Amino acid sequence: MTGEPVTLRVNGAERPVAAVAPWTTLLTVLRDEFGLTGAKRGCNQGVCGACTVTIDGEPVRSCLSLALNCADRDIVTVEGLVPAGAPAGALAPVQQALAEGNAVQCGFCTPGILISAHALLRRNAPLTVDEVRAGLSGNLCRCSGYKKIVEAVVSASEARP
Amino acid sequence: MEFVRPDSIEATVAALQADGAACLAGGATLVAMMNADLVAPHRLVSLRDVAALREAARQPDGTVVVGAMRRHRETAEETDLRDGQLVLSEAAAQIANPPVRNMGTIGGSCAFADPAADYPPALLAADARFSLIGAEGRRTVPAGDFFLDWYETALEPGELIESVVLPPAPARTVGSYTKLARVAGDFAIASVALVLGMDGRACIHLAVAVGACGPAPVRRRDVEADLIGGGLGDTEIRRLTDALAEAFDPVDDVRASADYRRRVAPRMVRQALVEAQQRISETP
Amino acid sequence: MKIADSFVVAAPVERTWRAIRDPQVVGACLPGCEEIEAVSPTLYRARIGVKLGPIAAEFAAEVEVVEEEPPVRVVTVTRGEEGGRASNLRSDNILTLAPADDGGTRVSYEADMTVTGRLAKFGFGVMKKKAQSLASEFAGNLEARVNEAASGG
Amino acid sequence: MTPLDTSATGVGASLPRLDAREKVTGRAQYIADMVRPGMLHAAIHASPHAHARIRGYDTAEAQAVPGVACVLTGDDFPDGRMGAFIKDEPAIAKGKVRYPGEPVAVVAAEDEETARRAAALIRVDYEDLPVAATPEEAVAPDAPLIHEGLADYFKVFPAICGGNVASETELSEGDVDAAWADCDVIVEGDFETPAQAHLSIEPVGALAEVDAEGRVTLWSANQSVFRVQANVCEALQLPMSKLRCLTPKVGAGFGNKMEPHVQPLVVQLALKTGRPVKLILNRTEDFETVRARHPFKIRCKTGAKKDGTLVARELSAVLDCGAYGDDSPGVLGYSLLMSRGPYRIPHCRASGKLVYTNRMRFGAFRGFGNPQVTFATESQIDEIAGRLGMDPLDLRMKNRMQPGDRWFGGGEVASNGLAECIEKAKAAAGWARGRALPAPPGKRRALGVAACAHISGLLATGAIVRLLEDGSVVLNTGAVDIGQGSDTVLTQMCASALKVPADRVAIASPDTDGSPYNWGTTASRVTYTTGRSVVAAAGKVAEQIKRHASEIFECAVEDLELRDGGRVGIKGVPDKELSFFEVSGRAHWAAGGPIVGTDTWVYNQPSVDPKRALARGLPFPQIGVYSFGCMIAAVEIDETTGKADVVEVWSAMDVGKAINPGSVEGQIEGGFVQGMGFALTEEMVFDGPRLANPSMMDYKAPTSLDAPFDIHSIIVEAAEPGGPFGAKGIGEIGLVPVPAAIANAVASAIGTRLRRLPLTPERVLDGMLEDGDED
Repeated sequence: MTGEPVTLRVNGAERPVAAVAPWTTLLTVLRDEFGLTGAKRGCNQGVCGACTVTIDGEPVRSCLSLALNCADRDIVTVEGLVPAGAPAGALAPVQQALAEGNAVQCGFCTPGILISAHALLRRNAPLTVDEVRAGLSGNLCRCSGYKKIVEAVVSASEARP
Repeated sequence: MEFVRPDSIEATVAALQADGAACLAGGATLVAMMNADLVAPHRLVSLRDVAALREAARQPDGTVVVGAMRRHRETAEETDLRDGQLVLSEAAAQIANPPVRNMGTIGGSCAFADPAADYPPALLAADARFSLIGAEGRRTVPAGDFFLDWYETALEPGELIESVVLPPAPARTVGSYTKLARVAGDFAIASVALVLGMDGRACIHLAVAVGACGPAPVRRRDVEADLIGGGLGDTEIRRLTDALAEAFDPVDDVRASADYRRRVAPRMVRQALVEAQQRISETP
Repeated sequence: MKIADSFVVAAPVERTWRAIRDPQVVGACLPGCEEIEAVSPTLYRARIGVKLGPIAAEFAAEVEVVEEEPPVRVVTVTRGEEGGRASNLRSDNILTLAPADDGGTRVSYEADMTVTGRLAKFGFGVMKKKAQSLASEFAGNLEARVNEAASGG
Repeated sequence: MTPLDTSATGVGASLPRLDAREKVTGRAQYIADMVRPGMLHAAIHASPHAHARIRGYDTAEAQAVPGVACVLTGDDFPDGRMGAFIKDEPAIAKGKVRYPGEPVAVVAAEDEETARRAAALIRVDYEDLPVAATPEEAVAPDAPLIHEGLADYFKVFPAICGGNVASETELSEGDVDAAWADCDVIVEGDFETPAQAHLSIEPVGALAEVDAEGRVTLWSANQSVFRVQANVCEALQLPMSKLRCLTPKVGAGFGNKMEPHVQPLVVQLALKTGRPVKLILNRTEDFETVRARHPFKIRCKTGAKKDGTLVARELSAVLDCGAYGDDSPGVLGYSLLMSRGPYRIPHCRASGKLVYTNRMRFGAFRGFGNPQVTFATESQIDEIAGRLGMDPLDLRMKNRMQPGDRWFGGGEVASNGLAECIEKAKAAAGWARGRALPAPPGKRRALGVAACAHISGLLATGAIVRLLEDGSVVLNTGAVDIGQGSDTVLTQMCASALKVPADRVAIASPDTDGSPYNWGTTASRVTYTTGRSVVAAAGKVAEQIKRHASEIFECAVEDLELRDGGRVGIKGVPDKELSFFEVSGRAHWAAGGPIVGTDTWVYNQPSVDPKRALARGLPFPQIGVYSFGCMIAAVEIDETTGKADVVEVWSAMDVGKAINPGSVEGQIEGGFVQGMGFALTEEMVFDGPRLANPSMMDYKAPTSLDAPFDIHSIIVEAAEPGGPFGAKGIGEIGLVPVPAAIANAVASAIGTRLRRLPLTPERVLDGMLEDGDED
């Protein structure tokens, strides 16, 4: 890869890349350089939402974020939803809610959904169905019809201490 | 392709003077077009570190200056906007979806000037101005003169949108933005932005702009001016919608036919004006 | 996509025909045409630049006259290729000339255009508007040119 | 490890997906996530033309790009042809191109960017041919011939074809022409449905690797490793023994990944380069070169007596096949077979034509032609009810197929839960309150209903159940879980059949080397057909376990029973029991040999009884068992714009037995929203032969804000005698009645019958302003 070096902070770890071209997106670096393949390339146009990650706590499209523009930012992918130091195999509550709520079918949209849901859940109050529907409206799912996903996220928001 | 990340407006303007330079704002449009091989700028000038572009501020007279790098989510939640200025936050809240609203910026969206985008009609209805800065200095362009043609604006090469300036809206005006789209977050089939003020039954402020019905948002100030001071019943609304429809030049595209746009936009304007009057009458 | 329109120029059919069959006149009237050369009486090569907002493309185009009936009808095919970007353009054009009431000529055109590759992925509706506006710009230029020649000569 | 709630695991429990944990942690591997050592990346060069002869290629510039390993064109591929019904499709365009987007050349390079750049540099010399963009153009007298060799192509059924007509089918019962005279009311109309994109969020892709002996291993996004194997080998003229097909996780397939896409291309590249090659299509390529739901034009006529008794139906359909046959003859045949609906209509005739065009190929898509036909037929049931002043649900109830009635054509129907579906949907939706519902100002709301049926079945299946040394179990079926959850469901069945907890059963990933043949994950068939094999194979394991136990206990096999937790014991003697560990140990080390149960079968009940019906050109002689359903939708119309939204849905579906109720609901909910997209917003728009909206920006499927949250799944269980635990399929039927139910609700709200999908704001507004022909 031609370009300039950059260090990205992903899931709490500083990860250097020797050379990144200006047009290379964060999604490409996550997948091809770091092997973090949780974020998916569904459309490469910012529509489907399968590539959603958080940058500085806010869900964004990694396919529309240029890697060089992401230096010094906190990037979290689905692989980073479980806090570092948690026991092996631990799941974040929202991951558990989706898994147990039959809200995962083919699973291709799931990482993006989880990131958007995770950002919603950082708010304190329990979430309403309509808040979750609005909050997930940038993540297309072609399998589930959304109902079980919305239910799972609402239940995760109610279960929090 | 080269990538630069200046940290001041001056340095940004300097970086933009190169041939084939393009501003990278939120990336929501530019990177999508790069991914599709539609554009390949020679130099990407990232605006992320230019702090001055990210602010929004309300001045004592009620003018609100929105920095070009304000993201849609911030504009949707902007507490400095009041009365009729809220047309802008209503529009911002309806752009795309949450992750895209966390990325996309008002400057980026306006510079791209998609004819079906949400800001152009809202800014036109709010009588907003663009503050542009280039090698020659600053200039101000009213929104009505900024959006020129399909994807074309008054921005000159090497020029940057610094901010969007919303003048104070008269007290007790309401702003509203109504959008018809195939699904949530899609670009508009047609949209209506309006700012309305009523004194009893008399219309004291009227600005209606229609989006996605031509290369630029459509507004008929001449007819609006005629309607000021009078009532705003069926006949008056009809005068305005007829005049607007005359100025439409919509496309046939995958979202809808031009014919439908011509027919539905006046109905949406009527409905929006009726609802806005109701809102005013219900506000103590 | 199909576009069609007509316009009137203040010159008789014969003179209008000559203008239309003169590659230099056509080249000068065609928006974005950077150069045009006649390879043979029925084949021209041109470079045509097209811009739509931030998107710019340059096509190496060939215009082939496939059928003509002087001075009333000419059928051409334009094929354009954007070097190395895998975008192609094809337009089947029919131009007809007919005497207009005031001694002028009514020029009618129909074009069936196809754009493929990267440019085809962008704004289908707006592309058609752009094609229409280029066509009417061309018509305006031709009209001005022929009228100018008519009044001058 | 955070435990998932797996307290209940057997048949009837909503056990979480076996792969839920790897999917929520982002660890699940899909084709694009796979990497092999030394792997090359490929890109296609697609045809810009709809129909053109290929005169030559110039690949020099592409070959010269640093990092390019290989450029192949049609000249570098064998002459084989593939196709589910008509072998009409080469692996890559050869001699001519037949649709825009058809792969013409393919490049392998060190990275994807280089491959794409090089692919754009390939020059192809084309000679334009006349184009037939629509079925109307393609059957015109002077139409260009799309497949000159059609007559000589190998076909797997006696296709009636010629010119650009790929297949003609007709099915009839009774005397339709005479029956119209007995009708008091006749409705007749033309219906039209658009192409719908599958829009799996995962674009298609494949990865091939060659070993030192020249044998190829192929991973791909697919719905059947066996169909992939057959297609690739046909196209590339390879012995099937030279190709092993495997599957990673599949990011959903709704029919689009059943037949091949890029698999033959990567296999040929791998064979030529000797290196692993991966090719992932981008979204635009996926739109243009994979496949989509067929556009249908349907003429339909239905007649009834004054009392509502249905008498006759005539339906004719024209399907745009696109450039290649793919699954299309099957879609045509199946749609006609479903054209009577789940009713008693003594006189029926259905006929149809499948026409090649220069558009992208169309193929299987959830519902397989049934949603299109049901849109027409169920609209007409409502029209008849309107004309007779009858309640549309009463009319359906009156004419419904009764238990024991046969399907159109004479096929036997063993289980029929239709009446229960209708009654339950009616009660849940509060149908009795009237079809017009209270609505907010500026809106109208109404209910609409549609009933339907669908099959589950078709072709061959198998299962191998092995008891491991420690008494745990491995199940191997070869059925690809495309995200719908079949691995979980089959595991639950196996676990219940052997009375072990589900976590003691592992399910093997499909492998053409080691799995029994499975035609594919399609036709709502895995639960029913594969489940049946699983139960049978598990039964054989149980027999062997009992035989060992009978030898150890010296008792009769009949006196033994399986007990929960993987034990076998003597009936009525609680402490006389052995664990599977003890039994399997004996089998492995001492007597009898390791315990393996195997079952294979092929669905063989005839679809047509020649004594009752006349059939011509029907591609499926043996179709499957029938499921039934009834759906009611509450739709809201905006009076200003005409935009229609669904606000609530009640969907009652007869699944025989819900093996995993949570998964059944997932199929009903997901099928509903996909059907709602088809009904309201989704349309592949064509500019002549070219797709004008091949992007997610321009093609719109419902988001979480467009889909109603209140989707009520009502599970009806009319046990299928031959089904595993009584189960039949649920994969497709939930989508089938959706467009019809929504259209019926819209008609009720606006007073006008709309016969063309999607029901865009424009069409609804026009209908509302016209306020025309509906009662």
